[in-house]
This record gives sequence, C-alpha cells and structure tokens, in this order.
Amino acid sequence: MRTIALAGLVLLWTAWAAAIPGPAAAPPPQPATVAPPSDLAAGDTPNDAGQSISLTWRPSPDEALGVEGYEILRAESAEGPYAKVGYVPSGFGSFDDQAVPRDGRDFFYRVRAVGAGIAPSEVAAAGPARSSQQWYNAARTNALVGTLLFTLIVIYFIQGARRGRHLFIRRIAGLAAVEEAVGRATEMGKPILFCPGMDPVTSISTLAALNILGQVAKKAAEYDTPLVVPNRDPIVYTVAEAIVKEAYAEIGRPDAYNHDSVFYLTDSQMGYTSGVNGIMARERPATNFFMGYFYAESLVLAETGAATGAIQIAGTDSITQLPFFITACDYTLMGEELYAASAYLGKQPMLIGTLKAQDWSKALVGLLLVAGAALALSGPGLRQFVLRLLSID
Amino acid sequence: MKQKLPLLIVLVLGIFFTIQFFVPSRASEVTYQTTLQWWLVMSSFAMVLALGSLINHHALKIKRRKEGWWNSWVTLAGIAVMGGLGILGGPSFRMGWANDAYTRLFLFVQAPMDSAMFAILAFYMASASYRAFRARSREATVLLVSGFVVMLGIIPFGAMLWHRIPDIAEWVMMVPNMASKRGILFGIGLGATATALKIILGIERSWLGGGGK
Amino acid sequence: MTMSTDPWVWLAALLSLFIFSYLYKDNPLFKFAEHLFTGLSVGYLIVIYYNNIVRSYLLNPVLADHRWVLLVPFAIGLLYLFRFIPKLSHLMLIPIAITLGIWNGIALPLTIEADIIRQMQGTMINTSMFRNPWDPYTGLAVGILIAVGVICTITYFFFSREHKGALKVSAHIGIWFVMIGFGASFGYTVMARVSLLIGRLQFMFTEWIHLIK
Amino acid sequence: MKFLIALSKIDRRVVYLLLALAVVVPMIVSFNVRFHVDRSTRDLFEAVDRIPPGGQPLMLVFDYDPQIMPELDPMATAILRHCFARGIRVVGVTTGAQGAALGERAMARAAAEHGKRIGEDYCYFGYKLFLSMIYFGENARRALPVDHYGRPFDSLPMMRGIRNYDDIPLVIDLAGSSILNSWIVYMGARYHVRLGAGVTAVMAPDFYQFLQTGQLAGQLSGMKGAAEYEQLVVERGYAPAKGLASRAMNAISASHLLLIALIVMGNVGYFAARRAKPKNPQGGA
Repeated sequence: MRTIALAGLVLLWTAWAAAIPGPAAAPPPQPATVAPPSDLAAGDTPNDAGQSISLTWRPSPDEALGVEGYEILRAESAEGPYAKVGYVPSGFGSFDDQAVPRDGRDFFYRVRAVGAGIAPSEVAAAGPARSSQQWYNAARTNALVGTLLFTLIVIYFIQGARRGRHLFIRRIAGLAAVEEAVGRATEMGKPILFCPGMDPVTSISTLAALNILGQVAKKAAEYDTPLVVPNRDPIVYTVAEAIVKEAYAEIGRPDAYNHDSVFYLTDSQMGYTSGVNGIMARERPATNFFMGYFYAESLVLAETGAATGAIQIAGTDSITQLPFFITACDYTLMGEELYAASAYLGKQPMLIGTLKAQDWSKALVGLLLVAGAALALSGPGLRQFVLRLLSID
Repeated sequence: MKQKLPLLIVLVLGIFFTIQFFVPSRASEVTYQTTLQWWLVMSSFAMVLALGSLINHHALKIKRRKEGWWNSWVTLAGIAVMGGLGILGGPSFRMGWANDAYTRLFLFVQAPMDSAMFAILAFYMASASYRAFRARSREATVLLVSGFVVMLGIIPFGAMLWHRIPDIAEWVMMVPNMASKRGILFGIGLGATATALKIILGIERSWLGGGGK
Repeated sequence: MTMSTDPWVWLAALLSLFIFSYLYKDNPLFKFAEHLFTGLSVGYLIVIYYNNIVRSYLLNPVLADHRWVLLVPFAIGLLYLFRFIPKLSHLMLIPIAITLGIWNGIALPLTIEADIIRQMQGTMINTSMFRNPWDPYTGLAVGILIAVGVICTITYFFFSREHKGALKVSAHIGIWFVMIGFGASFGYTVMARVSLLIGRLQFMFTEWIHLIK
Repeated sequence: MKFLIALSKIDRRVVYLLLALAVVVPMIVSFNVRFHVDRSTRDLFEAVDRIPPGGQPLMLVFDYDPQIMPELDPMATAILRHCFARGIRVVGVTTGAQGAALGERAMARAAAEHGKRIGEDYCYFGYKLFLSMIYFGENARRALPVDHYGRPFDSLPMMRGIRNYDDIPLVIDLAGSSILNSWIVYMGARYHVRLGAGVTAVMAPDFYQFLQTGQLAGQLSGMKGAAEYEQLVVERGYAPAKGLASRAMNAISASHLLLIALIVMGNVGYFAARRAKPKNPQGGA
C-alpha cells in the first residue's frame, strides 16, 4: 500500500516538476563535472497491472557538488533517441516509469545527473526491459492463505452443523435481553426504536445490524408492537424496509406492516442525531436498539435514551465508541458479539456453525501469536522470517 | 426464482471481487473501476426512494395534523430551498446569487447547528459519567479507576496530587488500553469476515426476508 | 458589552441556542431547529448527489460523450422503483443483491488483511524491543504484557465454550484489560469533547456577544 | 444518610448547569493557575527559543481545518507571539486548502499585535501542495515561487538566502490528521528537517513514539499543550498575560474536576444507599 502511495507521489511530483519553469538562465561560469550515477537496473514492476518499469541506480557519489536531481530518459533502442520521462530530486535512487507505452516491448533507460552548475552526466544505458501485467499479486499471499483457511474452517463447521451435530453456545446477556426488551415495549404500549448505525451498506457492521433488525422485526410483528427505524443511508433504508416488510409477511401479518415505520431521515451525522433525539423525546420508545457502526453521536443517542427511561441495547464494532455505550446503555454487544447476534437470535444451526468456526480461528490467531513470540525470542533470523511472513504490501 | 436470482448474483459477484483483490492485471483493475462507477449510477435511485420516504413521512404528518405538523413544512421547505439554490448555483446553471445564498445558508445556518449538536456531547459526557461510573461490580470498578486516573492525568490538579499521575495516565493509554483494543479488533475482524462469507454463500439471507430456510 | 450587528451571526447564534435548549427539555424551539436542520442537510445531500454523481457519472458521460452503455446501470437502478408495485416489488432485490455482492466480496480479503494480519504483525515482538527491554512503552516486558492482554481479550470472546477452568481465568483477565481500556478512552475523550463545547462558546462570546477579546 | 443518598440522585439538568458554569466562568473571569508543563511541550518551547533572533526563520505549517480549530488555533497564536516577541522571523504555509484562511488570520493578528511587517519579519505562502513542500528541500525558490498575496519569492527581503530546509532551523506542523506522518517520513527522514508538532488531544497518543525516537523535537497535545506553551511564554517574559488556551484550559480543568467530584458524589451516594438497603438490584455495564 505504502509503495503504491509512494509511486503515485513520485509520479505526481514528476508531472509537477516538469510543469514549472527551470531557474532563470544565467550562464554558469564553469560547469563542474560530477561522477555519474551507477549500477542502473531496469525491470518490470512486480504485482501490477502492467505498463510500468521500475528503475534503480546508485546515486552519484558527487551529489554534494551540485547535483539537484536525476532525469530519467527512455528509448526504444539502445542507441536512442532518448526522451525524458521523469525526474527525481537528488538522494533518490529509484523511479517507476508508469507511462510505458506498451507491454511486452523492449525499452532502454538512461539516468542523468543534472544541476544548475554542473555538466549533465549519464550512466550507461540499461535494458532491454519489458513491462508486463501480473495475474497474481504475490505480495498478498498471506492474505490469500488467511482468506482460504478461514473459508475452509467456516465451511467445515457449516457442514458439521448441517449433519445435525449439536453445538453449544454460551449466553450473551445483551441478546438474552432482546425478547424481554420487546416484551416490555408491548406491555407499555410504546414503540421500539432501532437505529441501524451510521455507516452505509458497504460496511459489514451495517449488514450485521440489518440481520439483527430482521430478528427484532419478527418479534415486534409477533407482539404487534410498533417499530420505528430511522435511516441515515439511502441504500440501507431500502434494505431495512425490505427486511422489516418480509419479517411481517413471514409472521403471517403482512397487513400489520406500517409503511411509515421504516423511513429515511438525513445523511448529516448531527442532523440524524437531532432527528433521533426528537423521536425519543416525542414518541418515547420503551426500547432502543443501537446496532451497527457509530461515531461521536453514540453518547448523545444513548444518554438521551437513558433520560427517557428506555431499555437500551447497543451493539457496535466501533472500538472508540464502545466505552460510551457501555456506560450509558443497559446492555452492550461488544465488537464481535454484534456479528454473533443474528446467529444467536435466529438459532439456525448453520449460523451457529460459523460461530464455532470463528472460535477456532481465534484460537489459531492466539496460537500463532504465542508461536510467533516464541520464535522471535529464539533468534534474530527466525524473527525476521516471521515478520516477513506477515508483511503486507 | 424470486430468491434464487438475487442469491446467485451475490454469490457470483462476491467470489469475483474476493478474487479480484489478488489479481493486479489490467483487466481486473478496469473491471473494478467500472463496476464501482456503475454501482454509483445504480445507487442514485436509492436516493430517490429515500427522498420519497422522507417527503412521504412529513406529508403524512401534515395530512394527519399530527402534533407539531407545521414543523414538517419547515423540513420540506429546507429541502427545497437548499436543494434548489445548490443546483442553481452549481456547475449546471452557475447562478452567482444562488451559490452565494447556498454558501451562506450552509455556513451560518447548517454548520452552526452541526457544531452546537456536537458541543452537546460535553454535557452528555458529564451526565453519563455521573450516572454510570459507579463501583457496582469489580469490572465497573476497574473502568472507574482507569477513567479517573486518565482524567486526573490531564489536568494540573492531578500532578499536584502526585507528580507521577500524568505518567501513569499515559502508560495506561499506551499499554493496557492498546492491548485490549487489539484483542477486540481480532474478534471484530473474524466476525466481519464470517458475516461477509455468510452473505456471499447465502447462509445469512435475512436481507431477502424469510430469515433463511 | 457590545453585540454583533451582522444578521447572519445572529441567526447562527440563535439557532445554536435553540439546539442547546434541548438540554433543558424538548421544546418548540428545538423542534423548529431540528426540522430545519434535517431539511437543509437533505437539501445539501441532494446537491452533492446531483453534482458529484448524477452529473459526473451519468448526465455528462451519456449526453456529452454518448457513452450509452451507462444506461445499463441506470436501468438496473430503475428496479429500485418497483418497490411501489407490490406484485413486482421483489425485483428491488436485484440492485440490493448487486450491492451486497460487490461490497462483501471487496470486504472479505480486505478485513483479513487489515484487521487480522496487520494486527498480528503489530502484536509480534520485534527487534527494537530488545534494545531497552525495561522501557515502559516500547520494551520487551511491555511487548509481552501486550501479547498477554491481547490473547486474554480474545479468549473472552469465545462463544462456543462455557467460561470454565483456564478459559475462565484468561477471559477474566481479558475483561479486566477491556475495562481498563474503556475507562481510559472515556477519560481521555472528555478533554476533546469539552474543547468542542469551548469552541462553540468562543464563537458566541467573541463573534456574537463581544465578551472575550 | 439521606443527604448522602441524595448525592447520587442529582437531576441531570443540574449536572448540565454545573458543567456550563464550569466552562463559562473560567472563560470570562480569567484566573491564573500554574500548570505542570509536560516535557514534550518544554522541548518544543526550548527548540523555538534557541533560534537566534533576526536570522533564519522558523516555518509554521497550518495543517488544520475549521472543525479542529478550537484546539490548534491557540497553539499557532502562542508560538507566533513567542517568535515575534523574541524577534524570530516566521514563514507560514499550509498543505491543506482549508487551512489557508485560518493561517492567514492567525499570522496577521499576531503580527499586528507586535507591529511586525510582512516580507521582513514574516511571510505567508498560503496553500501549497505537500509535494511543493517536499520540493522545498531541493530548491526553496522554485517550490514557493510566489507568496499568498502574489509577491515573488525574490521580492521578499527575509527570504533572501533561504535555499532549502538547511536554512530553516525548525519546522512546526500544526496538524489535525495523518499529514504529520508524511512530514515525519518525507521531510524528517529525507532532509533531516528539525520537526516539531502540534496535534489534537485525540491524536496525541499516536505520536508519542516519534518523540521518543527524536523524530519530533517536541509536541503540543491539544488545548493542554497550547496552555502550557502560553505559560512558558509568560514565564520567560515574552508576553504580559496568558491567552485563550489558558482560559480554555482553566475551563477544561474545572470541568474535569467537576466530573471527578460528580463521580465521587455518585459513588458515595450509591454506597450509602446500598448500606441503607442491603439488597440492591444489579444494574447495567
């Protein structure tokens, strides 16, 4: 990632450096001669979409004598003609030519040290080099192994669950309370408020929140308790509405669904917060659910809810906001518990199977941490090896 | 069929974009970029639905003369004025006066309310700590003590009590605090991955309704 | 004590006060401000959507550059509107399925990389820790403490086993770490939130009522 | 006993009112509290104080936007007052578009206070790309061809003889984002720029490690850092009175003390109530 950013930076920089005029032309008295850069090497940029050749060289030993930077020149044959394709300031020894005209064709490069008071000096041409695109990003192998491993573990436990193996799951207080919280709203004849977080549908915590919404909506439909779902994101709104409607249909009461219960409020963070505050103050919901990803507004929502005397169940994977939910809500699903919730509430064996898979993966992570630490303590060579395994580009 | 097609779409696209992450080639890059662009175009219709929902919500209030119904007019007028001025003043029409009014409305009406709402947080911080920082259980006591130490560490009074308090506060922030956050993050990572996988594989299908059978 | 004569500053200050009035209790002034806020912010969003998405990704490319292919995502987006036709409302699931497929596919490997592998890397003991093993922030002892904290926190989140025996001990240590972390973040955030309140009050006292120089 | 129990049952509106008083009173009635000055603040102050007056300028970078202005603006003012009172020249610049107006205002205000003239005692270059600031390390004149008001580099007397970062004894980045990381990585590592920083309270913990490694010469953390700096400026006789940050810090201290007092009261009341009525239902958290 950092290399990409750096490459982009260098590219922008060259464009910019090329765009500004050079220093005013004052005839230098006696151009000094400097040793050229050396050991120029050119080759395809690895793990990319092609049309890029990476160059490295050893900077001129005489940089201090007035080398301001290096011009990068490219040609289609060793003899030239060479054209300037980039510039980097002195001190740098590498450049990615990201504007190679075609993949699979031979190119030759030269690097020339330049400066106001010196005669340009060039390194001998390097090449031929060809750019090509890769079909596999080798720098992401560890992520690939991780993804495959995790997928396999999940599938294994789902298969187990399908074959009817019984799986134990421990109690989570916040989820055990859902039924009771819905029941209380019913008794009091007050609505249930459900906020599906502040993030768009592109964030997985929002999807987890929507899964929980499905379960809560079914309970609300069963008890015939009104549900209020204000939304911040247009797409989340459409999905939330579909979910609630289906939940009513599944319980067999499609007619009881109120079209105004799931609605769009506004995209503005604090606008949404003030709107929800208004709802809490006026409709006095007996139960508030705050599920999904939240930002600074978490405490405003939860404290307002506490002031109205509602039972509050929050769930978020936003680590920075967890402390505020914990202090202001009755129950809080912390981090991973948010994702586990729909399996708990739905009680379908396959969903519970994935919980088991998550546990095994956690054990694996813990084991790897211990093993990694032990290896690291055993010697510097192994330590480097372990760190390299985990390095990400 | 009604449910099969959406599930198939999720499966195919999900697998495709998982693999795309590992394939740097040009075709893969271009597909990725184009898809995101197409997705934006497609999604702008959700905004139409959302806007419809909001207008409907307020129209109902006005029609039923619900308590405070006249405020719904304020919201509807706000949408119309702000949206209208912004589009007239924007690059499509470039009306200077509209752009000027739009900027002023944003700077002197919308932004101040935003910061005021943000500032309210400080008050809720006070009431939440007063109400909830109680030594009810051992865990709650730990929370209370660590919050207390850090709060003391920030203000001059803490250092007056004992000169090491600021150092302790800093250490708590940097060491145990970080360890716990990291531990939680591992769980979140696995939970999020599992959820994504469940949706791609069609195990979690409550978004279709029907709760998955 | 003098006061500002700029009507816009007055508007900004009064609306801020309307928002603050909620702290006492819900009242018509807050209701007005809240509804105005919602309306303006939705209007603002419409402008952003129109200028940045509809105009740049749909209108301009199609009308000016004749990239007719963009009508495909446009047509898929139209399916959202089938929500209003009960018999065909399930067609709305298609754009939703596309959205879920794309984003879950993108998120799956990314989460593994960012939340799992990168965090593992951070928790590993590294060479620099050996240089000064007893340094309270970066030493080896702290590295080991963090690793223990992380692992114990992970065990707290085990779902498929009863917290008994060794698991009980480690989960207990884990929850202590978690509570220390939560307390510390809470205490630490107080200053930032009060600063925001101060910022708003400074506006009121310098630009509206000239009370502070 | 009843009184103690009542301590845990104060109405939230009373709590709000107390907080409002704790914040507003110290802001209007300024009183002088001596702060414990953190080492990171002192280090930054000393780094500035060592710059000889009338010579090479300090560079102040306004990398913040209106949202976090309450925390970072007082830092800029305190540093500028220190520099101008001591006769240190200042070059102002920002790499964030939103900071341009904020930096201009802060510099103009401080300069007017001390009767400093633009071009001779200070310069303001406004918004420049971060890349330009990298390029400053190679050629200052080419990186900043004209200042914020359109005057060419060469027409500014104090900029004469400034070739690159070698002629800038200290760069202070006032940042509200990870742009500070880039300053450390690019300018610090590559051009060996002596860097100082001012950051928001929320960001501060992430940057302690750079202080330790010496990549940052000093750091101001949030309102507290600004207030500590103001105190040092007054103590060394550069200014007669402290500024806004000290008032704000008094407000912050008062509000923290109030919170601490409220928590203690709440717990005293809670335990009193528990003793009065031994069986107490378990509550949240």
